[in-house]
Amino acid sequence: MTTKLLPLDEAIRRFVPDGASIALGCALEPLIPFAAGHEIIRQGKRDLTLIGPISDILFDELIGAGCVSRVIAAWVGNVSEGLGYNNRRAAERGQPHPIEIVDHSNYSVGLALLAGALGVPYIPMRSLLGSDIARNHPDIRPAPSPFGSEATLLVPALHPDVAILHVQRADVEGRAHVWGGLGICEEAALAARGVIYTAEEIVPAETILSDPNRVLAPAMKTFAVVHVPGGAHPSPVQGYYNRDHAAYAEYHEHSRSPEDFAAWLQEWVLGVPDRAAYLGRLGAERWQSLAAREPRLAAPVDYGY
Amino acid sequence: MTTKLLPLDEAIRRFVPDGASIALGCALEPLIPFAAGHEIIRQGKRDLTLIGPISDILFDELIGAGCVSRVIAAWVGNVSEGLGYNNRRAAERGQPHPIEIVDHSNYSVGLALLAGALGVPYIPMRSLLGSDIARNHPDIRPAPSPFGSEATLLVPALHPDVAILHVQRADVEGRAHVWGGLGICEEAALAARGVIYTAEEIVPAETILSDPNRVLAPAMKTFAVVHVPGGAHPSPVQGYYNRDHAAYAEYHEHSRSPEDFAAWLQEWVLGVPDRAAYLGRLGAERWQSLAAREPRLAAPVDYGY
Amino acid sequence: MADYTPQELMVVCAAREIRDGEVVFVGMRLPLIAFALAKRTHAPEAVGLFENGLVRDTPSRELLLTMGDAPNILGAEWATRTTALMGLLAQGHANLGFVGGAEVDRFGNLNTSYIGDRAHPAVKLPGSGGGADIASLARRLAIIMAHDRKRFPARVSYITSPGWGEGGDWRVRVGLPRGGPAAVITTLGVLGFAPETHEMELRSWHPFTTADEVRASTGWDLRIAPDVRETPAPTANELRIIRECDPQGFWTH
Amino acid sequence: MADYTPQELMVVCAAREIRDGEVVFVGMRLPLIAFALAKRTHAPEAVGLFENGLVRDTPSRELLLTMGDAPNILGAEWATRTTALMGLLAQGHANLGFVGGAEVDRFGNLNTSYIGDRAHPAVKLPGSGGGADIASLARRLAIIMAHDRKRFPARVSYITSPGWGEGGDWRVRVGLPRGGPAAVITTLGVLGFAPETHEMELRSWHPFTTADEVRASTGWDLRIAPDVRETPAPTANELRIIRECDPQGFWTH
Repeated sequence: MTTKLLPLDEAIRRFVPDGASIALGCALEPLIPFAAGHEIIRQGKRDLTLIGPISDILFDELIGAGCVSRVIAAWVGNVSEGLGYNNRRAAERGQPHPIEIVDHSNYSVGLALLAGALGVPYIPMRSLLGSDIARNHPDIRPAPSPFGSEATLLVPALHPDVAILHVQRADVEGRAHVWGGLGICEEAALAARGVIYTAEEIVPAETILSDPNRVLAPAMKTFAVVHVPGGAHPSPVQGYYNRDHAAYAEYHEHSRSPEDFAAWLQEWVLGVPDRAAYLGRLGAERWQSLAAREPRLAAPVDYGY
Repeated sequence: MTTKLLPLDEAIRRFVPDGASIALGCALEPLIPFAAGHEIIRQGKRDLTLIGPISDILFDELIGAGCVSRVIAAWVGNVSEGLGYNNRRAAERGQPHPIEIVDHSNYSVGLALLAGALGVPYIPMRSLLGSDIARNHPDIRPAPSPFGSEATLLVPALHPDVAILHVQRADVEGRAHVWGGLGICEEAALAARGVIYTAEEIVPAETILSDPNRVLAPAMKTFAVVHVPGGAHPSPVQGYYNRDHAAYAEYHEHSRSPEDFAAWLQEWVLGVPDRAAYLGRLGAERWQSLAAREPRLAAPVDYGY
Repeated sequence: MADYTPQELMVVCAAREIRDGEVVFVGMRLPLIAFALAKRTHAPEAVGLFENGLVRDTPSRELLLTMGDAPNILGAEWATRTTALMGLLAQGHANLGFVGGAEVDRFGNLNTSYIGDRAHPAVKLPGSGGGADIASLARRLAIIMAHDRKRFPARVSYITSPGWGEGGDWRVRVGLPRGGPAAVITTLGVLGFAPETHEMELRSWHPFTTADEVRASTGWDLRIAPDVRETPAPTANELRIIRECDPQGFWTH
Repeated sequence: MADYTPQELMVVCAAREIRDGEVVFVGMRLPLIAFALAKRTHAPEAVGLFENGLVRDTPSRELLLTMGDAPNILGAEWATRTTALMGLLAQGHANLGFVGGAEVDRFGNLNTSYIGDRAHPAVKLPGSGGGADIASLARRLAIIMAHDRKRFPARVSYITSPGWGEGGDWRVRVGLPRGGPAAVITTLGVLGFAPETHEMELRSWHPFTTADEVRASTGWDLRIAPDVRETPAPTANELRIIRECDPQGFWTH
């Protein structure tokens, strides 16, 4: 079995070309692959399509950095602080350049990826009827159900070029264990042409194979596995570290103007070569203050016979 | 929180009325709720609709006992031995009485229950095109996709009146942990109006809550939880006991004729009051020979923070 | 001056919308505290749903800034995929759902997407999240709003989360399977909807304001319910629980 | 007399259909052993799919009587829902799939449902299981059959698992996204399908029989492939591995 373990910069270089569609932030507030997103910014990727549910500030950062031409999402902003200033500037004034916005709800974007995962062309839903999300959507179309003739909206399948998912642990063969709030991670992994996992820990294959029900997706879907401890900061990773709420407030403050944001980007993204340097800038004290302190182990499960 | 723990006979009496549609054998070969099926036979239920993927011999037993008027399934027989004689007699000669057969594939019956679970009226699929399963199906209908106009078959949602699922462990509040081959257990639990769990072990709620990703479905879907150790024999339960292959061969032998089957039914179902007596008749030596011998624990998972 | 904040009273009003044993789509911010308050007072059997895939029958041990914070996952009774969780909502399992918005109109339609023209918005708002799904599919909807004329236009410029549409039987006409707004809990009062027309009407004004001030803060000629009254103030016990849940007042100050 | 059984040779022929690195929908019985044989000989990187929701990149440690036996779950790389697993098949991830049947016809259509009239069948067979999905959605299909005139009618009475239908471009016409039968591995030989017409043709007869006997055991005038030959016998190594996998000969005797 050939290893899929790569350094982050090489994984992004190889599997995130300009113009790619990327699913990110699929677990909603936790497990957001900030380290991977920052590497995308450092490599100056352009014309990306971002796909996600509630993406929190990573989408705002990528938009502000000029990497994005289209957003297919249910929500873009700062979950604990409110609006995203870069998202606003792009949508309201075309700064740094205009973006196309394809609005979804969490259910409709999840169903679009589920349809992709199931290999079906669309899924009919009864949500969003009468909404302007449906009325303005370029792909969702109304159609009565041939069974019972109730109104439905047909949500066509989405197939991201790549899903980037942060996970607790993975093996070098391309399998990952993820736990906690799962959001649409599984749908994204299975619908995407391939997955880049950034993992807190790289573990032996036996560790992953010891619990096949916990594996997110099969290795055939994996492009690359990258070891990035702390790769989700400031978002939380269950069992590893908590959400750095202050970082979201600081980002909110420091993204009010394009100049503020440029300075923030220089300090936290462009001015640091990698995640280790980022965590160094964050400072050991602050980083340790976020660490999980009270272990709460899942009850044992026996796969023996 | 009120307990949902009931004795098996009371759970079947209250939640499996004559004429009910029941999802059974949803994990395919493992975790088949034989004890619950045998109680259904003892209570002389009639006019049931059975829903399942590959149901192995439990469906054949229920059909031979005269409990069934309709079967919605992908496969009915004896997985390690071949045909099911009771299923043959009912379909070929109307013995003990005729049954309506609604043929599915494993994917189509899974999608029908998934549609029910998602609260959508149907799911369009590209399997079974050109097959006589689709041509003869009372509910599945062809329709081109409005996106790209490829041919699809629309599989309408199924909502069983009750799903009966055997699991490794459950709490009295109605939540279960199940692991191993899952088949369509989750889809059935979520699509059904309610679930009866038969469990190898009843554990404290804290045990179940310690691993929320392992929980099959929320308690709001649970009708009853029943403690039935050995309740899946002769099918296997990962971590507890192995498949009793010989029992399937014996059943095959002893169901060749209606007379053979009547004797088998008397010995193993009608002639035993409950699962404890059934296991007693099986004999301690045989039962112990099936027990899992080599524990293989899943790697620890920490939900702490 | 009252010894509690408008947000604290809003939490109390939101909690009072939760009936014991109900399945509640909780969402974010004030409803998180309202769910905890209801569980610890009149609705111990209430169950909470969260769009990231969680079902909880106990409130989290700590204040949540997001539904995905670690304390909300620990002790959940189910942590599943968003699509599976939303399937419960789509099947009709949620008796009550909470949503907030930037704008709400006379028929309870919510805008959390665009202020002004969608192509060139004056303000780009974050969007639906799960709000539009909750508004479409929950059996009853409770809306949480700051109350001023700007946020209460006669008609929202963009319907993110469908309320009663144009009023009357609009939801039936567009094919929504059920639901509709039942209450709008604001910084100034609690509003409901008239039975047939489904037009918003004032049910109660908060103790620190008046019916006239509520009407003056609303962008259309707001109707008054026949049984309009002052909002009952929070009890000492309710305030104690709220302040235990949010000691720093992150959401309630 | 050969020092191996027809079933052992069928396992060898089935294993030879598996190319290294391919994703194989394994199914039941002989293909379970063929997958293990291929993994231990020429296709160490092959991956196996099972309709109960399993993905394995190693064969199970013990003989399986069903895909759900405990040894097949232990060490799986993924144990998921049947719908999620079948989604991989529907997306086109399965390079090769195996199915068996009670009847196969001239165009590789399989019947595992009804012998005779569906309303009053002479024999009610178990049905599709996942077979019809594999036949519909895998990129290549390999069919495993006992070979006699009864099992090889010119036209099956019921198409459970679609092959090439009426031949030619039938699969395209009915809208199947891909696939079609590539090989029929029987107790007497290995058959393929002619490029354009997709009519079944004899590719090789097993060493213990003849082309004429195969034709005599087939319910229509079976065509012979231009490059027809004798099936290469199993190697000693192949037989050793098969007998390690199935020491009692449960599936191979």
